Amino acid sequence: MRFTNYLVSRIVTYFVVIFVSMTFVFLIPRFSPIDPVAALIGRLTAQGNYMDATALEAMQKSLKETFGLEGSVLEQYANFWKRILLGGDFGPSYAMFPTSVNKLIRESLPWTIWLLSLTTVISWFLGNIIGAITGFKKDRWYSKVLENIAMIIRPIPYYIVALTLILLLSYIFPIFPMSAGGASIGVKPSFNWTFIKDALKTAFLPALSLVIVGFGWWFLSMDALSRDVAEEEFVSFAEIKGLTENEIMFRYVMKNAMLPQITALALSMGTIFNGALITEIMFSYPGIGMLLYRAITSADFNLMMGIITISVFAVATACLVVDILYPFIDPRVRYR
Amino acid sequence: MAEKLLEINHAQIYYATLAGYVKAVDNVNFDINEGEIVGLAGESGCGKSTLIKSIYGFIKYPMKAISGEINLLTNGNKLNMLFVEKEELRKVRWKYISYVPQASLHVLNPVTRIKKQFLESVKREHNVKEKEAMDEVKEYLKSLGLPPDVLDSFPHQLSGGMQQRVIIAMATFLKPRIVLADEPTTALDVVVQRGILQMLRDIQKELKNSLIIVSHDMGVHYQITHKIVIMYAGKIAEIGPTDEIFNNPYHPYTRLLINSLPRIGDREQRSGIEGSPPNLLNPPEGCRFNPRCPSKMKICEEKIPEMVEISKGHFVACHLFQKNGKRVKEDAE
Amino acid sequence: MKKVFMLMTLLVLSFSLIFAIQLPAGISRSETLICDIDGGRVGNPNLWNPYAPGWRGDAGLHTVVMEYMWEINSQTGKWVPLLAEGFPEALDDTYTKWRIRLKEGIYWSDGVEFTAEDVAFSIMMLATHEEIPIYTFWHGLIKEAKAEDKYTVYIELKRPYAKLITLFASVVWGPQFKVVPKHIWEKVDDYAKFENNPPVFTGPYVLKDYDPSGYWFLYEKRKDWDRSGLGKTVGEPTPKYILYYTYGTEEKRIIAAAQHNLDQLVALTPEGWDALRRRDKYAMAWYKSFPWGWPEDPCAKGITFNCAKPPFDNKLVRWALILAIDAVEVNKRGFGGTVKYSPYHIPPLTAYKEPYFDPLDSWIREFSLPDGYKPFDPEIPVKTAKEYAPKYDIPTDPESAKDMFGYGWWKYDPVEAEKLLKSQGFTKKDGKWYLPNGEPWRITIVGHGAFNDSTRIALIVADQWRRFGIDANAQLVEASAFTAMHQTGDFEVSTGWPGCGAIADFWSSIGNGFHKRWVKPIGEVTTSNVQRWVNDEYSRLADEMEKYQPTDPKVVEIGREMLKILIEEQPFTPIVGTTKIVPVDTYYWEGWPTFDNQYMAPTWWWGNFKLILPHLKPTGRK
Amino acid sequence: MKSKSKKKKIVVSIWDNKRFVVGFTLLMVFIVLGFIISNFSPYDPRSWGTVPEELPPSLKHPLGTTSLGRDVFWFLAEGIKNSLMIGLVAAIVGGAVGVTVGITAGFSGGVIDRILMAITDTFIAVPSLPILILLAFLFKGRASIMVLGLIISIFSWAWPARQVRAMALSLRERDYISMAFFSGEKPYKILFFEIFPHVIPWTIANFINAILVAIGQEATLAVLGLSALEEATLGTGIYWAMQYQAIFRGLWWWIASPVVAMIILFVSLFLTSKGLQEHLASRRS
Repeated sequence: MRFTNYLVSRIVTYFVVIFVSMTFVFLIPRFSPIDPVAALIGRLTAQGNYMDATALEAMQKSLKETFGLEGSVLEQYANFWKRILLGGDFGPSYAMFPTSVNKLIRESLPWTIWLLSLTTVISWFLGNIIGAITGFKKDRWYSKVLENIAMIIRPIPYYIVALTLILLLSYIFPIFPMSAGGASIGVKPSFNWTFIKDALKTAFLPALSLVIVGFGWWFLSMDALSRDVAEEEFVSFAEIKGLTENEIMFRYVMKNAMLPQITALALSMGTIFNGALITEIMFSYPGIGMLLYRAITSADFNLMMGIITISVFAVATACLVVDILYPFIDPRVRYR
Repeated sequence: MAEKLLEINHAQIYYATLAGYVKAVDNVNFDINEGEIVGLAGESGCGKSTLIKSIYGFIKYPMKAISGEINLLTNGNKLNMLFVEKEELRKVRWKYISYVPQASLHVLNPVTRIKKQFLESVKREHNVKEKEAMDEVKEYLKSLGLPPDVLDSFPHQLSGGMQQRVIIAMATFLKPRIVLADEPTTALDVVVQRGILQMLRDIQKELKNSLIIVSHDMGVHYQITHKIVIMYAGKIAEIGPTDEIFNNPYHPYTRLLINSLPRIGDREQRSGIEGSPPNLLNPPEGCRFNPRCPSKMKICEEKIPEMVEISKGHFVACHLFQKNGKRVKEDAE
Repeated sequence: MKKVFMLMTLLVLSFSLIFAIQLPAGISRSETLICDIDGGRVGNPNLWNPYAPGWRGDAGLHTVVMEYMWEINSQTGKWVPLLAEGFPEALDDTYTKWRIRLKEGIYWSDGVEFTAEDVAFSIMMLATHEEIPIYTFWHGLIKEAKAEDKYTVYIELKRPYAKLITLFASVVWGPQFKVVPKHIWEKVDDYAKFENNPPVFTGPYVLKDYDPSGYWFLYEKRKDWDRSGLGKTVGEPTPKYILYYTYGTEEKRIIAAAQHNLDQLVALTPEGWDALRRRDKYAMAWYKSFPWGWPEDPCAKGITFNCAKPPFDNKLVRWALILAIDAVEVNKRGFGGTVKYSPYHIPPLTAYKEPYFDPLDSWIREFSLPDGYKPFDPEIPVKTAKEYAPKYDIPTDPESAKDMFGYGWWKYDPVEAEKLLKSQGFTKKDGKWYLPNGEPWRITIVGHGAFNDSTRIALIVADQWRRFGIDANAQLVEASAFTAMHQTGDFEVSTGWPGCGAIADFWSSIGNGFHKRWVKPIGEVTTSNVQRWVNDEYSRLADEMEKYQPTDPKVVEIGREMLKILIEEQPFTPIVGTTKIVPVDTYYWEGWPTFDNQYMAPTWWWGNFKLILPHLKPTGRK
Repeated sequence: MKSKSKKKKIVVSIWDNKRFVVGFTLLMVFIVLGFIISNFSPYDPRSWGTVPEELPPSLKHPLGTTSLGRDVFWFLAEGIKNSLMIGLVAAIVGGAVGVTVGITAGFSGGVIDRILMAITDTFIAVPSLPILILLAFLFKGRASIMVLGLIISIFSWAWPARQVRAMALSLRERDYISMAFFSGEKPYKILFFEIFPHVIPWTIANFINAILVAIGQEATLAVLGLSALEEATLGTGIYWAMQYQAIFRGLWWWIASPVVAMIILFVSLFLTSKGLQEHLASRRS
């Protein structure tokens, strides 16, 4: 009964959060000084596309019509919900008109998910295992060395890490030739070994950079958590019981220190849908982050809403899942 | 003659601090025999907890064994717990010697069921199937009067007293020769305390092993122990059979300790011992108790008193007493 | 120890190995030209419809696949008829009836012959179909277009329009009109949504393969390349394959070029070029040495005033602000001294020397402000030449300096600027300027965050004005906000670049563009004259200019008068021309246009890039 | 009870904590550099062309000069100040809002809790970068250091609020606090005297972490050209160096200075925070 009550009220909150978030995200760009029509005209004129003032004036009007931006903000808002609820359609992209937003997202999202879920999981595992070891055996030399390395890598701005990797592994020692896109020329996405091998190779550098940075983050937090847990009485008692160091580390320290990390992992899995903008820029990797950034710089409202909606859904769902599952993970927690 | 299970010879265990060594256990000697219940008594910070941890070989930085021996005598083998290999230590722990920590809600792993925590140690030693081990454990709990369904609980679902019982059950399941209990009842309420002590005594009777119990509460010692070791500032002040210590304490410190004990029919609050234990970084010269001693002599500030046997099995380290047990103090005054 | 030594050897070995780009089987690097994509990754690589608002031409579509009626040789400013034969012929004095002749023997890449039917169809498609949003203008202009015979198109307009050719001919990047094959397009329901994949056009290359993520596009030369407009007009384009590939950031493009995996780069910052030329001895830019870049980009960069916002509605205030700008410093810090000064409101192009700059030179030297002050400083180019002469060994005589750095610019004279401002009621206290109403003077300069020139000028000018005593700062915004803020007049000063032009007839850009009819109140959207500058005489001259064909000498005469008004009024102030540093890596291909071989401009990302292709020669390196 | 407590009584001084000493010393160096020494700059560090360009480090210019004619050392000093300011503003605002919202939600429960948590979750769910970019447009031009800190703090409070709420929920269960509630103690007194002390170690850690995150976020905004580019910050320092290809052109001092400064700043804050936490933890037990 308690669980049902909790579930119902938690799910209500979930939908409220999504609704409020999307309303917020819908309104902000419309009150910013950005305008999709102006952006498109700006792009055409900045390119030097020679267009006489009379033609520009005419174009402005007809584009507004084509983009469906004629009505009031309220009408557009109603329209937006109508389209989404009646078939999950985000409408056409403005900057890449007439391509539909759904199609653009469909093309980019798999790349993002595959790269980011892989690197998130890898760095989470590495960070947590190594962090648990160093946190538990904090006085060993390797713990100190690792902690110092992580402490130094962690604050380096990500793009410096990325650039260093490119310079080092693509230029000075060209082990991973520079490339752009998710696969080499002529290799088409499909489920065969050639493609997977190629995609792995192409994704290696961006993945490495993400793992380095992600590892630093997970490692430092796990290290700190494990240090705290290692001070707990039950860890001393485990030692008293005569368990081996490894048993204590995995069954006692890690199992306890891991709990907040599981929550954090669930949330980062949610934020995957934000993409990794700087990674995509630095490694020319296809993905949702760059798509979103382009959407903002070109005031592509529909595309922006499409991507942010997915991201809001993902993060809110991750939060929901964490809240519902947490009592199963941590027996001490009760629903409230 | 009961078998000797443990001998402590000149044990020196210090704490390393930036300011220097804290001499927590300084030159301590005594033996423990089979079937004995020994109490370690003294104020907070007298080194009794350090000593019992050292007996268990539980020596972690900044704790440091300096010299001496704490020999565990198992089947003719001698194992110096102060300087022992980790592996060796793991072999004797729980099997020959067990440790019951201070009762607290944080001793058991909060995210693992009791069952699993129980089995962890059992399986390792017995190398038996989980199911068989489980049955044995259930049987054992029943014999101790514990409901077997605690095994399926998480620690936070049990009361503090129940957790402590479970821990004692774990510690005694493998029938160790020595059980160490470090303040096993502190932080529990009086009724529960009595139950736990009863349980410890029952188990000891059953196993005929020795139990070493650390407590700052003289009442606990009175109830359960055969022999008491009174520690003060890292040194032993007095050792003796429990009733002798209570009826005929020699050391001024022991007397003060016993006097501070509430008795039935008391009207007024008993006073504690005046002053506070010394700083063990720089303990006082001579007898360490001298700054607080009501019967202080000149020699007390100059010479460390030696341990003398006053009657059979009753030792005291105080300048007031000579080997024959005659008080010297009257003469001096 | 031995292992370490082995490892070191391996590292050194791999250091010396240059990794070549991986091409699909059967395509060799030596017959492939690898080009940079101007706009980077293509969002929707399936879209090949040049009439969809979101189309992208810079990944090969308009450079090698499509062909325009007239391309432009941007070095000479002359049109090159590609699909057309000759120039449009006006059939009456009012410019309402026109005839266009086409070349014979051109075929679409699917083998169908290209004829007047296609052109007439394309024109009528634009003139009648509302769903093509960019071309609403054509509805009001075109009455009829029809094929008179197989190679002749007849066009009738609803109103007189002397500038007809500017709709059909490439002036800068590409023209509005792109001819499409009738036999394919007449079956299309919705032109705006049509993807046109694979694209069928008349150009010498066809699409072979492309990345579904939009990072690369591979084109193959048509077997019947001789039936393309280029083949008929210029000759055979050399590369068998052209690969458009975007490596991404400038750092990566530099590395790619240094590893000979990129033959041609669209634009580098002066610093990026500096980095590349130190690493790649095959890298080459327009000039062999300093100032390297191609200075003929058709838009001058500078600052723009919002003339509807006080105090910028006062031309003397504008002049004061201009005199507080040190153009030499702008050139040095912003561009490493590589750009030409641009005192006129058209870019400092070679093509403008003869019609405008030389005839106006004596006028501009004598030009004076109302108080008699002569602001022009012809010495500035020499000053810059002298600054860089020690480092790069360049001549410092006035003529060479003029070639490299333009005719001059306005004096850097804070004293005169102070005098002007004080005469307008401004006050200066403790080194800070106050408006006539006593408030401290704060200016925000809006810059375009994605365009280096615009960013740098905004930041440098803000810094200079701060030194002058105005609380100025720069706000960098993205494209979407930049244009919108201009359109609604939501800015004070910006680093927009309205001063564009490539042909002597600048009517379609700053001519009509600065007509007072476009001015709207602040808050309302206007697409042209965002400076909201109202000048009756200028508008009258613009109307006058509209009446003449672009090639008419009258156009230039009127143009000079218009420039004089702009200089006096300064609704916007170009500071420097745009120098594009568009290097090539000559490891695999040579024969590129350079300063010493000016057959074309290095405009790789314009439609006219195809005109360069027949001049390229393989070096034979594998 | 335990003789261990004896030892703890001796190590009361935080100065015995090596991590804290190292971290705090470095931090003080940075604070002195940023808030005191930077005021003695011989030139406006933001201004272009105040010194000769592209000079390697020398006695006169300890960290060299840039292509823009700025002195790296003085720019860095000013940058450290501004980056710390951004971090402080974001951490103070974010921390204060987060703790208040978290405690209020955790202790009031019911409708207030639901509403506050819905708002908090909204700020967690909305991706921050696009909104930060859009907000940067809204703050026309005057994206000063303060404004930048405030913008960043908009997204820095939500996560702490959730964590504080969780802590508050567990604290509420403790006997002495529910006792205080039932005995009619004023809520704010309970808040300040009973609850707040328990959140202090976490608050310190969170505060320092928030500073670090904000400084990092500013650097990310900077590389996208969305920071206050005219101000000297560690982020803009890197931005300009990248813009002018400092790495490729061998101007290592230009790019290395802000990066190394960032690392040291992080290390100093990290160690200070760790040291403080360890110290507090040892005092608690």
